[in-house]
Amino acid sequence: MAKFNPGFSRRGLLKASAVAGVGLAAPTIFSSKSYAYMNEPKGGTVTLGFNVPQSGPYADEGADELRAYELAVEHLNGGGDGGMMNTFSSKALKGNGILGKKVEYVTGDTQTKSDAARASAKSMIEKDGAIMITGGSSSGVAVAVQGLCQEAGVIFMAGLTHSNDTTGKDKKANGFRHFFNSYMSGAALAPVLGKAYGTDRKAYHLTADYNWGYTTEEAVRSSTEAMGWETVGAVKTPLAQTDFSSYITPVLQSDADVLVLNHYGGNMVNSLTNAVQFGLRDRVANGKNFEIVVPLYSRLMAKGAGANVKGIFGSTNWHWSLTDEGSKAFVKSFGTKYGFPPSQAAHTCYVQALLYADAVERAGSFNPCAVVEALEGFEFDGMGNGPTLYRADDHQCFKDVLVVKGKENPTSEFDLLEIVEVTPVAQVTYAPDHPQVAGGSLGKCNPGS
Amino acid sequence: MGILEVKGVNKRFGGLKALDEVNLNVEAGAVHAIIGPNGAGKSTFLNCLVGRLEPDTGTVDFDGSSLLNLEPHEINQLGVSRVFQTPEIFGDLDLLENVMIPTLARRDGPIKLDAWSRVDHLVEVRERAEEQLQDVGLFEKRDMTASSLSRGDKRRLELAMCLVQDPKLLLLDEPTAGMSRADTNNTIDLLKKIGERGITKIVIEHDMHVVFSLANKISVMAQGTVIAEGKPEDIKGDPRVQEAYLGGAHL
Amino acid sequence: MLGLNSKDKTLFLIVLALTMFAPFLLNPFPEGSELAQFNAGYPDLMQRFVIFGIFAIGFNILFGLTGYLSFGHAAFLGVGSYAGVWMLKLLTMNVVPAIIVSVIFAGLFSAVVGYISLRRSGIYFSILTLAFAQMSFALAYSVLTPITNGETGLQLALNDPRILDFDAADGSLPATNFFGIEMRDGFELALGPWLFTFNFGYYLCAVVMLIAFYISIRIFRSPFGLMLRALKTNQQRMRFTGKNPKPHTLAAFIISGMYAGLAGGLMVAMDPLAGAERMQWTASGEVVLMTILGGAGTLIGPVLGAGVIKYFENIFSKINDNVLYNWFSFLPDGMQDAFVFMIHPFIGKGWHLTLGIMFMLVVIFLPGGVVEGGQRLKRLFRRRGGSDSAGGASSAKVHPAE
Amino acid sequence: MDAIILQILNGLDKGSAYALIALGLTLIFGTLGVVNFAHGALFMLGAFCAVTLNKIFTISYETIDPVRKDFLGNPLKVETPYIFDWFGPDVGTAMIEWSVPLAILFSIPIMILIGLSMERGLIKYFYKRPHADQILVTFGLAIVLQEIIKYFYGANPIPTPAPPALTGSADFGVLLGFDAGSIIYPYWRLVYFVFAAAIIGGVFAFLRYTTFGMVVRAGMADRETVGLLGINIDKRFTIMFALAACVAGLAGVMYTPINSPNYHMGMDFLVLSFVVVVVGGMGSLEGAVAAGFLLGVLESFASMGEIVSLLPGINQIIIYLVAIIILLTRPRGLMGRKGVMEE
Repeated sequence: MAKFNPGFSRRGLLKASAVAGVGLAAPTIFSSKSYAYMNEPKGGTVTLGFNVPQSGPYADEGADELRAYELAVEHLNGGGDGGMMNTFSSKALKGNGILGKKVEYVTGDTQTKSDAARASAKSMIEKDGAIMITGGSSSGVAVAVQGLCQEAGVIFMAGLTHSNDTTGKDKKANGFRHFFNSYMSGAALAPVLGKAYGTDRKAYHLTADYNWGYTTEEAVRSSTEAMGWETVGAVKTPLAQTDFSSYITPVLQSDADVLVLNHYGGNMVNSLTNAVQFGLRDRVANGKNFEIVVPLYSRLMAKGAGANVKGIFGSTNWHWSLTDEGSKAFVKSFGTKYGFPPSQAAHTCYVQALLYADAVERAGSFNPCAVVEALEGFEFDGMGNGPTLYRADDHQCFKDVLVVKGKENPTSEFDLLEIVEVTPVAQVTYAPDHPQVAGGSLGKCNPGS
Repeated sequence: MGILEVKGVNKRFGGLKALDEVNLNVEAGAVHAIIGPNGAGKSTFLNCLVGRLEPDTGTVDFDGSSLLNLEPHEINQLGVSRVFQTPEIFGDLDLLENVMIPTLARRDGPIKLDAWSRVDHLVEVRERAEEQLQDVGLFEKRDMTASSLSRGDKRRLELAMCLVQDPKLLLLDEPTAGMSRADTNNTIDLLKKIGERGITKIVIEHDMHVVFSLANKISVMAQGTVIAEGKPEDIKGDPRVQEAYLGGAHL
Repeated sequence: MLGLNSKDKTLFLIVLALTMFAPFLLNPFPEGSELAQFNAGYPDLMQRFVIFGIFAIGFNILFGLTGYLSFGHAAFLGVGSYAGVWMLKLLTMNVVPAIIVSVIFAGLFSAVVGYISLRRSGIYFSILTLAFAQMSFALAYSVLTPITNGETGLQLALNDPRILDFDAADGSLPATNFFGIEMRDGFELALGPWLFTFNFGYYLCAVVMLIAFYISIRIFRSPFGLMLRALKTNQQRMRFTGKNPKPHTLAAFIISGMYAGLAGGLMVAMDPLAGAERMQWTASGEVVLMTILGGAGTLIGPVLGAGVIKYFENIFSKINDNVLYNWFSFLPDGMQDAFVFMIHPFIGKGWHLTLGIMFMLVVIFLPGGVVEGGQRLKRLFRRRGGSDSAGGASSAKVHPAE
Repeated sequence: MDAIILQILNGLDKGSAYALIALGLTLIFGTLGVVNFAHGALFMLGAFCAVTLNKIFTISYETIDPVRKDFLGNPLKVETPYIFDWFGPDVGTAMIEWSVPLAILFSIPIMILIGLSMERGLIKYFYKRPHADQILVTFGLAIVLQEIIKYFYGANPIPTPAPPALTGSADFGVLLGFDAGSIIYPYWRLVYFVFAAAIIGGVFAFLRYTTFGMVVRAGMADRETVGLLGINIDKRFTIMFALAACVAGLAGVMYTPINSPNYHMGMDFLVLSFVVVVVGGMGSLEGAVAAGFLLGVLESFASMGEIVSLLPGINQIIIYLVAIIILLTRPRGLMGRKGVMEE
């Protein structure tokens, strides 16, 4: 466990004045208008807010995100082996904090609830003087916190959020997403599925009954239908569902030969387990082997489904078995510190922290509007996903997407997925006004006060 | 023409005929006792009067209006109050509050929701309640929690709660059940004192001492029907009554 | 004053002082000190304290007075929130219409739910209210997404009509305001190393809570309140006393539903987002726990209970190992690790564990909740004071069981 | 038709879990008069007995394989469970594969112990306390129990598959005269149903045909009178609590292959099982079982595509909707007794 110096700055200015002002009884009144921008750091430190799920079903994913953030802070402050800072194409970061200020952080629990996540983010902004909020493991939370950061005037670097809406109809000027999205999953998966299972397939969708589920179903449907698949059924399943048997059995009655599970987390583990229980893997329909597809894979969740993931296709943002220099550097420093390989959630969070720090260095200011400007249209490489663009129109990263498959013979409990194809970025890029992401507008960057 | 007229009331519970053509006429100002062996239907009959049960057939008229299909609180508002076999009081509240509630109920009617005035500003109501507590001899205990009272005091409290409403008809279901002889005598005295106010009363009672000290008319029930009715002296000598109720023993 | 008796007046003045000076009271530790972690005097949490205080005060009018245990009150808070956000979207960023409409909608919804649920009592009533709330939650999360925006929560958007506002469309959302005073605005006061934040939004909430608290005192002391307590202890007697319990319980249910709506309206006035999780059974359970924890049926208890739970949720969950290491940095390395290892399970992601343990401890040792704890302390001090004056020697013999 | 048969099977299967949990809850309500919000946590603890046994079987020693590499490029550490050495790899593998059924034996003493210590250490002090206090203390306990599990096992679901011999699925289609493959049902779910039926039957037989059971049933009906007869009812009630804990635990053990267990699975079932108990009627064991199966079957039907397209969202709310309708038409649920938990 890394140790840092004591002291949580509320606001740089106030900390400085507190240090200077000990013994001075004269009260000083600040109005919120007296800052150049929200939480401007004026002391020798800068505070980042890591808002991750620590309780509830995604707590383990949140814990992995937090590990990545701690690693990133260590690297930014010049500790450790530097990780991906060494492979990152931008060389603005020098390992002396951000703009010479030592990086400190505060953590909070999103509970994977929009309300709690916002409360936690607010406390980091109001109490701890966080200049940037990052993290999260669901799209609902990401959109809610992103909205808050826009209103409060701080930068939001989204964690794991896969819904199109985060950088679609709910995009905000102060918010940025490195993670890929539903559209990209669909676009990357369809050709691989076509190659593996043929273009004459009948698909049945089970979709989690909330926002992310809808966009994922839409993305996968439209890209698979475009190559000739037919969608014979699409049923929404309640979020709280734990036993999916009554949704799986109708699949047996349908003439479908592919089941697409638009589920994530616990839902995915349970629906996949149930689907395999009902013998769908051994089934032959329309003269073909019945197949199951999980559009968004997560290694942590795949572990929960055990042997059931074997041979099942899905997509993922990043995987530790990638062999580019950036990934290798990251896996090495994460693995050395914690003893196991990082998850895709850890990866995206680590990258987001570095990207933010880099943008501040390049802009020469913590001012959110300067950071937004530095990130918009930023092209970089060496972060594990190949050449990447932070598109200015919607603050979405465009990079290669991995199509993966559950491994038949895993060598360890981490070795569950194998990369089938690295889908090139061109294939998953879409126009900013594509119907699946249309609506909403970035608005104007808000520096607070 | 009595204040309470019950005609042809029947009540069945499944196959059991609990009340069989019960007729009863209670004169205004009378103290009317209903006696009978266990299972004779006395309590069922009382429950039919206060709206706890609905008779299957028959009429129950009180002071010129029918009590059928009325809710208990509506019957109470017509002027019928009831003392239960086991005292029904507001156990968590203090004695004064216990008596103020029926006072307020009589003053405000069944559903006035007064959320703005203050209970401790209702001087008239409180004085009325205190007076009534004095009448039953519980004034000194007015700040005690009702559930901490002895059984006899609980009965007095319940009586006070009924009397404070100035009922036209007071129903007493075994007012001395489970009491010591001294308590019983005290209760008899108390009931006699109330008698001076001229409230019509129906008393269900097992204790013949109580019945004959209080009642000026007696109805005898057996097997769900009234088998005899008359003045105490007449009832005492009625052989049918002795047969049905006392198993032949002489009173 | 205000038509309160002296005891209630004292209580009200205490609450008044507590809420008005909360920015000072909740920030007792100097900025930058290790203990500043425990400061709770920042706007969001202060707002939450009073808003959940209102919710719990209202819930207590139903549960504390009538004994009807509703497991669905979060639904009214949720309905109030949604109604409030819609007002902010459609009408104006002034919070007054939003709050009023929240209360009205929550009142109407609670009238419907109450009318049906109050046909049963005891646990049957509890399950009916739970069922209504869970249905509201499930539908708001999924099928009603066009109205509620489902999982994400209902948010403001740049292109909302806001027909009463003439804001310059400069690409940023206007802030919620009270006739021009922005809720997020405020000022800060630095006194030496101490820093205090005064937030307008908080003071609006605080004033509303004081009004709500005042109304609750009046209800407790009114004939209506007396009738509610009466029907809690004996409905049978109440009926045979000429009072109809139904309208009383229904009125109490609607009033507490409106309080929940008021809390929901204030929540969106402070932070214009309404999430469906607000209606989940765990949220309903939370207000039940707040009320019992503080002391059901007491005036101030629910407010205290709300404060305790929100404090745990927002302060304990933010203490991470890094903070612990800082606290124990004066110790030698081995002991530092040992201390951190021992405390680690109870803080940060373990804050639920601490909360659970606290529930158990309070209910085992303080059956009347936090209020009873306070009363015991008071008695203890009074006794100690008394015996001191009687003679120092004997005071040591005072047995706690006395 | 085959669709309906399948949904009935699904419903019975879901109903089995509901009924088992509700049965224990009702026993505790009925005998002890305690609202036990920690009952879901007992179900969860049962499931984690299975996980724990699996973990015990797979306690391993490490050997270094110089040829293969781990993810950091270091030599791979190969883990071999000790039981492989003790019993040979074949028996060892079989033990690990059969760890869920074996966990039944493992969990019974543990759940009884947990039940006894819970009742003696905590619950017995709450018999006379208001229901609100009982809710608060048992809810607090439930949080503590699940946080302890989370601390040791993490928040992610942990796969605990059924033995390979029972993982396949049976094809009833041909048997019943339908097309092959139209009615397929997993063996383990059938096992679960049979197991649940056996437990429910066992509990009922125990209560009906043993003196102990008769005393407890009498105590449920009228505690005071039984106490007056000089029978120490409290001791029997303690045993009943342990029994209820055991039933919940066994329900949890057997449930693990159906859905991978996680630390909050108890809370997921808690609310539903309360609804089941109340719909069944307070104080009625038969009612709890009947309501469990009824709600399970209705939930399955409501999730059929035809019905959802007719009434969108019905699958989300069916259980609560049915609960409301039943409670409004039958004041005390399906088979509730008068005066139990009504004030």
